[in-house]
Amino acid sequence: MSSRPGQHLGLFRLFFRVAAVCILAFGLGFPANVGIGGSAPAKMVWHRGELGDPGSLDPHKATTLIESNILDELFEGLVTLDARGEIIPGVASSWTVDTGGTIYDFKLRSDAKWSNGDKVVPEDFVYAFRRLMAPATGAPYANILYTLKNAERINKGELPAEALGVRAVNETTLEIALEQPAPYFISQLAHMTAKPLHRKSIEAFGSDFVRPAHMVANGPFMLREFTPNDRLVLVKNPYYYDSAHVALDAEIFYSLEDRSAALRRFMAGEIQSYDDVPVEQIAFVRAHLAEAFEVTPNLGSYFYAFDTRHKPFGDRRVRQALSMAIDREFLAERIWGGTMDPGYSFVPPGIPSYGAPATVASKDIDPYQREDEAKRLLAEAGFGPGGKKLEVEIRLNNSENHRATAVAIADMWKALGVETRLLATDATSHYALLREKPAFDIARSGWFADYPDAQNFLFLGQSDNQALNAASFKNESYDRLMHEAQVEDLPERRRAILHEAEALLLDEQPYLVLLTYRSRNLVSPKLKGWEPNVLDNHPGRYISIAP
Amino acid sequence: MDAAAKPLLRVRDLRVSYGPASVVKGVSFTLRRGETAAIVGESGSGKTQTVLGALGLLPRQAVTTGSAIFEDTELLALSRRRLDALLGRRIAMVFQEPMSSLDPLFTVGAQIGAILRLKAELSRRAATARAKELLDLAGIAEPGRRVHAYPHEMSGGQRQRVAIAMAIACNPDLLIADEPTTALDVTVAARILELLAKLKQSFGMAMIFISHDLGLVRRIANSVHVMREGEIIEAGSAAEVAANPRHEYTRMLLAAMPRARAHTRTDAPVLLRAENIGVRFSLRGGLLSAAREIKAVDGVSLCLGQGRTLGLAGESGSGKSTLARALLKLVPASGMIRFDGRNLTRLDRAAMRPLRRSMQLVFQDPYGSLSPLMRVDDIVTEGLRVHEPAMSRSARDARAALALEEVLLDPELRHRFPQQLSGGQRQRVAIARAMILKPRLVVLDEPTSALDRAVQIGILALLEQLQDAHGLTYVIISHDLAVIRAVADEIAVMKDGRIIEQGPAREIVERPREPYTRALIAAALLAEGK
Amino acid sequence: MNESLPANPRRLATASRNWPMRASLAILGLIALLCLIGPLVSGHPYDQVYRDYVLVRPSLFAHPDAHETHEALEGIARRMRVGAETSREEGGVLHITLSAGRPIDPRALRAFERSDVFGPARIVETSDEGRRVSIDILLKRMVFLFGTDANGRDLFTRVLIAGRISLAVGLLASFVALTIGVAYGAVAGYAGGRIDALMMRIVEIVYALPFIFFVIVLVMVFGRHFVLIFVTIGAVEWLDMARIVRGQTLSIQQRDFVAAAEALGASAPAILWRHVVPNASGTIAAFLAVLVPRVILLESFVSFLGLGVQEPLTSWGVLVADGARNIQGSVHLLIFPALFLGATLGALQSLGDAWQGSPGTGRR
Amino acid sequence: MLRFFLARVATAVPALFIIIALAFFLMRLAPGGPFDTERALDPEIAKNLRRIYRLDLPLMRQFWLYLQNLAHGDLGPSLHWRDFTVNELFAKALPVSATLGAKAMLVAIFAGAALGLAGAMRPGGIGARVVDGAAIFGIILPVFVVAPLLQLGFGLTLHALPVGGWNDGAWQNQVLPVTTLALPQIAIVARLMQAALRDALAMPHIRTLRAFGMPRYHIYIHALRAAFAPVVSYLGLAAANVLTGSVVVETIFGIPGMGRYFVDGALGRDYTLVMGTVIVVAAAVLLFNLIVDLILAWLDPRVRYESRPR
Repeated sequence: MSSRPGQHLGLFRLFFRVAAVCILAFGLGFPANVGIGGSAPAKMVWHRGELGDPGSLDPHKATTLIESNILDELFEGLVTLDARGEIIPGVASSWTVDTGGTIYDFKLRSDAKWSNGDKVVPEDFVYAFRRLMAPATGAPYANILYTLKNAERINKGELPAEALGVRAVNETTLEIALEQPAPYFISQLAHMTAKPLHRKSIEAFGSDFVRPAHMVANGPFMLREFTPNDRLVLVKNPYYYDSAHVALDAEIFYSLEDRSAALRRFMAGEIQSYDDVPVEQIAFVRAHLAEAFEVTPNLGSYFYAFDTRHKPFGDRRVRQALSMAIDREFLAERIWGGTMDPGYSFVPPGIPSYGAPATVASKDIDPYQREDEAKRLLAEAGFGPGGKKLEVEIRLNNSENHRATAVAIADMWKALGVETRLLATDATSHYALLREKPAFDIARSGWFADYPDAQNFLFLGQSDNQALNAASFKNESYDRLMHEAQVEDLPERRRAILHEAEALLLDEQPYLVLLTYRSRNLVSPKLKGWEPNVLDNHPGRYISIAP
Repeated sequence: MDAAAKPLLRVRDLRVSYGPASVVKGVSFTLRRGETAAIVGESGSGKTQTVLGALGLLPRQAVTTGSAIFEDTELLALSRRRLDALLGRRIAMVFQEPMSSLDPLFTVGAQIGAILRLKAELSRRAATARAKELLDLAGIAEPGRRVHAYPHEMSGGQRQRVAIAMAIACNPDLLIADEPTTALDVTVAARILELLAKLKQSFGMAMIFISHDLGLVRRIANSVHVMREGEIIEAGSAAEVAANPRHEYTRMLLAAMPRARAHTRTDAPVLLRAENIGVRFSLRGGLLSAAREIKAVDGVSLCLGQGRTLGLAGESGSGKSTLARALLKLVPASGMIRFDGRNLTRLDRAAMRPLRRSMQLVFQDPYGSLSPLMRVDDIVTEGLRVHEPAMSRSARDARAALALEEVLLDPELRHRFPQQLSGGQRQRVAIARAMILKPRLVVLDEPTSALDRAVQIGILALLEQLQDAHGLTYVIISHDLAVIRAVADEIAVMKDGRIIEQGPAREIVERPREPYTRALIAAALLAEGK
Repeated sequence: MNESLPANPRRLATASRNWPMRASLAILGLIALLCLIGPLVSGHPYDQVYRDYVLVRPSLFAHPDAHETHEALEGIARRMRVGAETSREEGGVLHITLSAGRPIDPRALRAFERSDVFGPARIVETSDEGRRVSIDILLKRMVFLFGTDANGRDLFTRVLIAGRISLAVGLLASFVALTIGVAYGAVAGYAGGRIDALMMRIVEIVYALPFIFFVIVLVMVFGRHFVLIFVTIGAVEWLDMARIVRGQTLSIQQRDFVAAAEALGASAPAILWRHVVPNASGTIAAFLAVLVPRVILLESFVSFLGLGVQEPLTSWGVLVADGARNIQGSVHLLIFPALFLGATLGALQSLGDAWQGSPGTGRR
Repeated sequence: MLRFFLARVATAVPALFIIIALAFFLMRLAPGGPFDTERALDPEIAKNLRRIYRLDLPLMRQFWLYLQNLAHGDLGPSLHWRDFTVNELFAKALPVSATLGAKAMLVAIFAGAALGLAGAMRPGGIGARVVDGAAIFGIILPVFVVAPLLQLGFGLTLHALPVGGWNDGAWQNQVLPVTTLALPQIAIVARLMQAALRDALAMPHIRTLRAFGMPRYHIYIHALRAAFAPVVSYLGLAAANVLTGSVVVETIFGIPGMGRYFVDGALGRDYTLVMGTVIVVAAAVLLFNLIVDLILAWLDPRVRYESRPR
């Protein structure tokens, strides 16, 4: 380390040597460009951009829509969805229900196979459902299938998993017993929690069974590679019973968090679809990418929850007044660029078993009359000229669109003399707020259907729904109606009861319905077989790519 | 004309200017082979600018005109490349600051070797061998080992020797020495001067010697050129100029220190007594390296009567300044200190505060001891703020004016910043700051070292006058025995943290016992030309 | 003793170097003035939503143009459920005939007042039993110099309001950093020894703590009030300041005037306050000129993460981050805030440079 | 030298411990938990989940357990990427980030040093002005503006390079992210280099070299060596700056690096993931500073004799 005479030249040389080595390393550090998809020499590949990554590929640990979409590709339940999002038979070729509506018998297809060639047997479902309910699994969405007999008590550790109302009658028949009749049960079976699992691989690899090397799937695709934040590669499952009709050789999911960057990648042709469009750029997209822009109604509601436990929002008149003053068309058209529908009902339109939902009473009144009425209601409640000034704080999770919506609403409420503050927090803090429910004024929220049934929306107003009733709404007649609907097995009667419940909910306005979601997709015209649908689910099974 | 008579360097009407400001205003001189020419002047007189200008070494902004002919070559007309070929080989320089004129990042061997390889075109191996020889010639012990040392591992004197070794590496015809000894201790300076004289002789070089010290240069120079404000005001042979200075400025440069005055009182009551004072500095070690300890002051005892002056002599690093600060309890020290009968040993900072006004300190560097951001009146009255916080602003102002008058400064100066004052004025301000509290003991740490001789004399006179007026007791610290001899009643000589000799001033000066003391005295006399 | 350069040329060199300093100061002053006064005279409140003017392009001309008038009229007619039949414009007044299958309630005309395009409507003539109404209506005139944002708010006003916030964050966060840093650094440097070592160790540890983490967590924990944002940023940025001040303190402490003050009996805080801090002020100021732009950029980074100031307030960071997302669609959303941000940062930067180069403040 | 090195390493360990503790408890101060997602969980199920992930234990106990696992090199399971442990995630992400960061730094050092050298050679000349101008531009443009601009320019307009993605690190995919990351650093390094070189060229020992008529390149070698110290000192800081930039770059270019874990982990309350990133980054910063110190010590012999530089 000590210098010797003549070191300066040495230093000079050293400098260049370091430079040379660095440049060399720089060059070598860039491996040769291997084709997209790594080692798989795939011919027809669907490059799908998604807003996020799956947190887990274990159907019992998954929670998000993206996870659900991927799991639908990997696993097939008793029923499955077609390209339009409608329920079709999956592993079960047919089923029967007993007269009480609580015992279902499913006949499994004989050609259903796992990706290692094993047959899919009823026992696979029994195993999966028991695992779902076992407390040790910690399945976050186990409660979706609390419809199964004894499920809730098993999940809470009060009964052993074997007590679950699911059993294999024989090699091809699965019997499922329900706690009580549930008209929506079949649609629940399309949910990701109702997938079969390959017992042997789980027992061999434990929680590692989700790794590409270990995973045994029974869906149209199987897992080849997963690098978080990078890509997830699915390849065609040769053992899938319908594989002859699966055109794609592979699907690659890219997690693209930055919507604008994703749009640029789509425009560059690096991805063929993306499941979101930055709202501020809708106009640009409509102008330049009209043929690739798909907007479809979605089973989702966008609403604000009032804290009904406290003044002044415990007062129905205040809630109604605030609701009346909102120009939902402006929100939908201008703020959301027409990618949302004005929301006048709590249950979004598009649920076949429910028909057209009820709507807010003030929907058809002229705007100026609504405004007068709102002022009158507020005055009655003691606010406005001569009374107190109504001050409102909207809590929202951070995103430009939520922010813009709240800003516009604040401006609309200004006309009523209401002063509005916004408080945006990071998403986790916001969801923690909705869960813990400290005293607040108004909190942004929303709901997407787990399964296409009105009950899956209306239960948000049930007072016993601790987790999800963000408004803390408590209304005995509403609870009674919901209970009646639960046990009613005549579809017509049930629909009428639910309609009555929704009308009550819309009159009470614990939730200020603003918008109905529509899904925004960028879909390359080359992508064939992509059908818009309310669930925004697009199975690769039906997709092919034009050259 | 024979070679010896032919001028080696002829400078004619050399002018250097920076924009409108001219710093050298038509300097002319001639240097013959083997001769030494001295350029003398105070700082800022343009001596260095003259030489650097002639060699094209000034920064870009500088405009140099006139003529500088080296042998037959006009230096000012040379291209950079041809000039570079001349520099280092035929003309070499030694600079003032041995600390910074060597590159701290390279070994001295590497630096000498580079010159040998690039200038004398020696091979790497030959250069290393020659570097060792040169270090040996320059009087560095163990050159074989020292060749691998970094500059910071060497003392100031050694570094200057390295710089000299670099300068003589190519056997130049002309050596320019720019204040080569100013930054060094007197004893070291004397040896460097000897070395230069010896090398000049054996290499047959001509030399330009730049210095502010006329007393010093007349010993070694053939001719002397006195510079002031960019002009040569007096020139002639060294002996002539020294013996018959024509210009008043030259006379001032030559002025000698006043002789010691005879203090008669020896029975004065004791004001300060220190016993077995020790100061240690520990160099903090890392986690794994043990802390090292340096004894800066080691078992010093002294005793000083009221109204008397103690001179502390010694070279830099001998611990005099540390001792002074220890006496004032500004650094933690072991041992016992009594001031005016009070034992200070156990007093803490707060308890010391009231005593502070009786004991004051004046520093060497008038540039560093005055806060550059405060006006003179704020500086002078700082002690009043501490000790008489109730005093009104106008009363303070009046006191500041008085204090400045007492140190013979125009009271109007109190509204200025230190940068606007000359060195001597600044030192007077520093003295005023100490005096405003009417102290009884004043420690003067090299109060005159940074000043020109004439100013030194004025300051010493002022100190004496103040002492007589207020019955002050002084501890005066200097490396220059001439200064100490001029004012001290008693002298203590310090070396390596210890007092090696102590006694009445006259006795020490006239009959020094220690060889070290003798060397100090010799150096002081050399400067005075005795 | 020989200074290689006499005093004069040095001053000369700085005089010629002074113009960037002056230009920077002028730019900063202009921007600050605009931000202070602009929102008051722009004619648009910063949080006013013009529903009819969403994402309007920047222009010097007044709105509405014919197309916008038509669009707005259509919209109102649709909402009133009437047909707007003929219309002609005359000196900023529009003549419209409304017709419907039922009598038109005059109250419905309020819709015109509510819009951002029209002023109050006056009924000229009612015919056909109230099913046909002719009205005169005044057109409003608005100028959106920089266009409007996705909410239909005037970008000019918002850029200036954002400037207030950004400059405030820059100055206040730097002030927080300055206060903590100077106090911490000066105390550490002056105390020396073990205390200094310990204090500097703490700085080193906080240094290694990734500051994004720090900022995110602090913003999450303390909410997003804009005061808290600059406190948070200041709390992160004081480290460099502490180091620099400590270094300065160490070297200033060596200087004799500090020892002189000690000899005079001045107390430690007095010495720090009267001698150490003022003499370090040049370096501190030079660093501050670097720190302020850094803080503004940091705020914009926090905004990129979506943790910036709350609506309806905004900052340049928020606007630039939004604009960068919109770069393809509405480039004006990026250009104007970026211009202001860039000019400010650039001016501060060159101010810092000029400062560092001038005598007596930075290096000597 | 060895002692110096060991001393630095020895002091880094407690520093790292304090950072871990600080991060651990700070993170728990943030409202919400890892299971607060869009769809609120059933309270019973949430409780069950907390038990499974041991989040129901007293905080001190959790910390102790975490430290125990850490001692075995186990950073724990990720709470968001529930199929992976943090170690597994980092095994893939760290090389990506390190590659990007290292390349950006190299580009910054060489391009910055070259620009700085050009600027310092002729102060006031065109080179210096270009450096000044470019540097200011590089510093004031936020990364999240540069990145979309590059995507638009090189990806969409010129079709020369991919707009995003990592593609197993193919060089085409690295060019834009590396450029984006390096730009501000180039600017800073160039300015530092220029200033340091100017200072170095004004030092007395350089004047000595001039006075000896040494060739220009020789003078520059001496000046460069002196000027490297401030540039090298900055590199420790630059490592942290590059990390900040990489958060943005990875998000916009869709690159599977550490930066996104950092932000996503913190925002999603993925405690183990955040702790992992903090530890890795803190260790990297400490390591980098150590390397910088070693380089400084190597560059400047005076430092070697002091136990603590700076």
